Amino acid sequence: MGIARTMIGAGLRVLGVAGLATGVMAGAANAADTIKIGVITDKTGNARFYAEPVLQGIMLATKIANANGGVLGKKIELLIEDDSNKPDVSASKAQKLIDAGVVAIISNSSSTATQQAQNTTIKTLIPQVTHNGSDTLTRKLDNKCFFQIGPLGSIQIRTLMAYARSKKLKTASLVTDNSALGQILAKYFKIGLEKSGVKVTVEEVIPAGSKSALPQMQKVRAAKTDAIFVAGVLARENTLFFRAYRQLGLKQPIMGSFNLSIPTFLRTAKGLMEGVTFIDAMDPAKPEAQAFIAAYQKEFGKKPFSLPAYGWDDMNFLIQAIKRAGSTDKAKLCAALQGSTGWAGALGAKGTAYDFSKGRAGFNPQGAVVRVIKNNDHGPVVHSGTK
Amino acid sequence: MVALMRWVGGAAVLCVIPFLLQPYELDLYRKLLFWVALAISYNFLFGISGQMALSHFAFAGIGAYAVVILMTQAGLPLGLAVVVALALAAALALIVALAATRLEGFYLALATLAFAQLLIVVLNEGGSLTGATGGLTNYRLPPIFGFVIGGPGTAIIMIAVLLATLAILLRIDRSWFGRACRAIRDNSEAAAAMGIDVARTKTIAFTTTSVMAAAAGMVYAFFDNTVNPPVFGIDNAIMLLFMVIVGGSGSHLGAIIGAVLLKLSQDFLEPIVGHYHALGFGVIVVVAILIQPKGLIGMWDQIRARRVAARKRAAS
Amino acid sequence: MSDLLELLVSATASGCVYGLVALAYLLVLRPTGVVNFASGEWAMMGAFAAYVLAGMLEVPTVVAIPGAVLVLAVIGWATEWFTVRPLVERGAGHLAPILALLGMLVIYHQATLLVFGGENYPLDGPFGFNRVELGPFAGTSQSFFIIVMTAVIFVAVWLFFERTVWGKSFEAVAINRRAAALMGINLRLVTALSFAGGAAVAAMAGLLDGPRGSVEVNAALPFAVQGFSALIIGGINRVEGAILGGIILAFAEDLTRRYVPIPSGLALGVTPVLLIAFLLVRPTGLLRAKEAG
Amino acid sequence: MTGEQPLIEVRGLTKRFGGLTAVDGLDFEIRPGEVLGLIGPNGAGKSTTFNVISGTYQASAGSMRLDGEEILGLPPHRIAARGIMRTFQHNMPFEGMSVAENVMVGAQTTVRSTLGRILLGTAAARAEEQAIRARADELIDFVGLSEERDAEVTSLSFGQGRLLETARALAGEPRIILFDEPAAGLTPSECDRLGVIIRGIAERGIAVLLIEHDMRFLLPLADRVIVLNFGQKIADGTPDTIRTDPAVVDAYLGEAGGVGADA
Repeated sequence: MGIARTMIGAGLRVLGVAGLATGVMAGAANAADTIKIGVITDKTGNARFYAEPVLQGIMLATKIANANGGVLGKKIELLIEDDSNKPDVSASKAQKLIDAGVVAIISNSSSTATQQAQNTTIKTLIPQVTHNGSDTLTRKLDNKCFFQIGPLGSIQIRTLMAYARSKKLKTASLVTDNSALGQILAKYFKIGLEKSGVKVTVEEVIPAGSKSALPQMQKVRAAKTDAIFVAGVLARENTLFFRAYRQLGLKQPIMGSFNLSIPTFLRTAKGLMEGVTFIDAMDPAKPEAQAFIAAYQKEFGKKPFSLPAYGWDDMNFLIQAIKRAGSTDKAKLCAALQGSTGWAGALGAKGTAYDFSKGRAGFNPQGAVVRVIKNNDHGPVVHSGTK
Repeated sequence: MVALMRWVGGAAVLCVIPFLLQPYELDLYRKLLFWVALAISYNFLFGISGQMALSHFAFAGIGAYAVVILMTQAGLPLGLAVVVALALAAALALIVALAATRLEGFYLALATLAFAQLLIVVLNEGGSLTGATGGLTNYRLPPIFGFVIGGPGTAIIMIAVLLATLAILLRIDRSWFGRACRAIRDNSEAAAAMGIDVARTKTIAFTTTSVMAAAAGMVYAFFDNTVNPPVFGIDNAIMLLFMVIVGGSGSHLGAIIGAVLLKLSQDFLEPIVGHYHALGFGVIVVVAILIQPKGLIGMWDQIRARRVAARKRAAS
Repeated sequence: MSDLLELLVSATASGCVYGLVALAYLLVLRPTGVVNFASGEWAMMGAFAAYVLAGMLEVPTVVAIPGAVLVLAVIGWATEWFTVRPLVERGAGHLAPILALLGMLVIYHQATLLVFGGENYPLDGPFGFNRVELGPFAGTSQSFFIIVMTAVIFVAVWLFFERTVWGKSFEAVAINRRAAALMGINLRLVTALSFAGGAAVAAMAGLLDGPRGSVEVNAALPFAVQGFSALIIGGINRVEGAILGGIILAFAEDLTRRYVPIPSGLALGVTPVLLIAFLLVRPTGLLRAKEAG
Repeated sequence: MTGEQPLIEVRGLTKRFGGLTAVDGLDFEIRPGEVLGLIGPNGAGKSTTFNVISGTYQASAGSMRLDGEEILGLPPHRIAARGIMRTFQHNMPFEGMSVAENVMVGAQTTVRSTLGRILLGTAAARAEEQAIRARADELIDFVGLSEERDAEVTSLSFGQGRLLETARALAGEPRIILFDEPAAGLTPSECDRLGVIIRGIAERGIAVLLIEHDMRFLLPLADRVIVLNFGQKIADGTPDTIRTDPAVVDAYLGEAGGVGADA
């Protein structure tokens, strides 16, 4: 019975995506009449498990925009390229999309791949948008037309700290894995914690392929810190973390990055995460988020988690800027994207909007929310913003 | 003289191509050249010298990181950075070779695999020196003799490295050294009985080809002006091995064909058949090994030999 | 002290998983001389087979475990039949089967990825993860389950090689293929059984480890690396070497992470460093082959 | 011939494996152009002697002097470099190469050009390569493999393989060649041909050490024969004296029943 259900489910998913794809591709009959937007995604590499749901959101937003008559009287045509999360391939694919005449590129792969692709887009200053949360993406390279809409690691930790302030933390343990994003998030978590006067007494890495996290978690237990911060990305290794946490009978509060919002955890670490607080970029109470949720539910017949919302915002961010620019000229689009301050997407806390006035990472610092796992589901928002 | 003309002609053709290509094609072209250069030197190491090392990409990474770190962090001028980086790669290769060439067959594969893994750990943990997991970026190739090198320029530098690699390896392959390497590959006991110093020959082959990989890696570092650990990991090392096997291990032309075919299939087939491409890739490798252990070049030779035989029969 | 004892239980369980993968390598390596890097894929596929049976078809664990093992045994058998046997019979060089199996590794990996995607799947252990205390030793019931199952497998394999005529014929093939064939031993059958057995043991490693983290395609490469590292440390000639190597490797990793004051990312270097050290200093591993005859 | 200085002088050569003494205090010498046979029943220590001389095994004790210089214990490639080349009992060709290339590998010890000179493509290096090729061609003709010059070695018959090994060993311009049971597995006509070739080698002034089982092949060919039994030398003399030596007949030839009679 179970297998039949799963197979049918898988079949429906495939059909759903295929349907979306035809919806997106339809109207692309005359290529000159479309606005081409490139997507570099990971379909076959190790970032695939979160890139695929995000891609769903990108496609959904495109479909709806096209159904509403498109942009500037033209349909949007998505050109999707797979980089397998390989940085060198990602850079090549960026060039391929530029050659194909895209007006902008959405990077939906790891931060390492996105960074290497940036070295290609910087040459032509074609607009590039990502929801990746790595703080270094807009800092290492001075790419004037690179925009980041996801919550940065530094915002995540500030939000968590604001939430934790009532708990009066003095010390904290920091656990992550050896993935690139996990490492970068951990770095900004540490900076953020120390800025708030919390001492990070234990820093542990659970490397990919570990069989147990017990040695690391024993050190965490021995340090008796007031809280445990989790910056890891990998589902398997994070499950090991939760197992060891339970086995050692730890009681400290766990505060996680937005990676814990990946629904996989609700299955692999089922029942182990009750009461865990994590950063989410989506507040279901926000009207823009509700619009997204409704659209998603209509398309797929179920409630979305936050991941597709990232893709939804990536695309809608571009669409509104193209509309305001009134043109697909890259310099004008670039300026319009820069001037998107005040535009509200599905991401971000209720009442917040993107803000690009201070930099190219536009996620409103007050936009991240803290949610709690309840009944093995993403529970209510318990805190929002950094205050 | 004719041979020299042929080289010059070949180089000219290769160097004209980048100016005819669209930027994306150009990017593929120089990355393809990078793979071909690595495949040529790896073929000498694996196909001719018989050493199944999995450290070749690691040495490309050592070259790439070394030249960038020396240039941007030690502040060396490009020329000096290249020389020091090559020396560094040679020293490391020699150390690995002295230890690892004593090992046979899969033991060598395991030891070099462990070395490659260790390098990734070091790169990931290297802090600001290596840029950790994010790698190093935001540097540029400085002007060479006053010329600012752009996309086609980096392709031409890659061509120079590739042709130098090929020329050097062809020359030593057609000498007593190449014969010694092949002899060791085929039967190291008999090779020793013929007066070949097995350990020394293997060490020279390993060090030389690893330095060549480092040289190719240095040029690669300026393609996207980024170096990061994933590119130099085990996936690509195995890909390189497959290129040489599919093309025809032991044959320079085979290595080139294998590299071109597998790299292009990755770039052109994948968008069409999606993930089935990777699966088909495994099937091709297995079938190649099962049907013709000398790869595509072996198949070609077989067909040619049959034709010649048929013609002889027809004539007589 | 109680920390250490608890850690040792967990590390022993990890070492058992490594040891099983090492045994999977060894079962194939002994009679054929082939290092099968696809052993890690077998372990990963074993976990997926268990997930399909227990998680999707909701078959009881007592059936799901042997079922998954059987599936992999068949896969192992088939692998030998159509990639290794033709090469051996053609008299191809000793590297050819290793390379063919590397190709099979890609096929296994990509095929599993196509079917299951890059997702992580939960696998339930038969006894869950309750904390169990045995005297001073504490651990999860899954850890103890891993240790008991591994002990049973190793004792069974050891008895097979030491006490049965069949096992002796495997040993004879390992020592000298040509002589064994002359003695009337069916080389083909021995080789096919080695692959089937290797895949079955690898499957056990995968499905015993699966419940701890989760089941995913990316688990294959770590299995492969940990398994051959354990094999080299313990020695490639003896069944006992595989489990010894596995436990030494797991202890070295876990004790380093727990007690050595280096950044925990650097502790990742423990496995390659140990591997290189053993390859250079003692390539035969800790346990040497028993004198032939 | 007897007046010449010995090329190689072996004294007290001993090889023990654990408790077993395979070769026990063996003394002998070979002169240039001499064909020396080494015979004995199975397990007498012939092959062990061979492997110790060629450097494959380390000797337990003893000395081996070439032109008065101690060379026992050198690794195989250094032994070869001194002009001591060998063939293998089971042919060991380099399977990935043609017949001509196999023979050219044998010339390894004669190489003088460094890798640097090869890279520069100096005239001397090119001339040397030409010379090696010419010499290989000459040797291929000498052993009678001209037809197979460019063939893959895997296509050769066993007997042709033996001839290839001989040519390969000669390419190193050896002062002595060690043959390990060269007649084993050959047809009678191939044996005759090999016998002629070995004679021809000796006539070039190269010493030949033959380990052989086949008396019909060895006795007419050898100038002198050493007989081993249980690792010890029990006889040393011309083929004629060996044939009638009671100790030899007792230990070895007796059972074969007049092996030498028809020689």
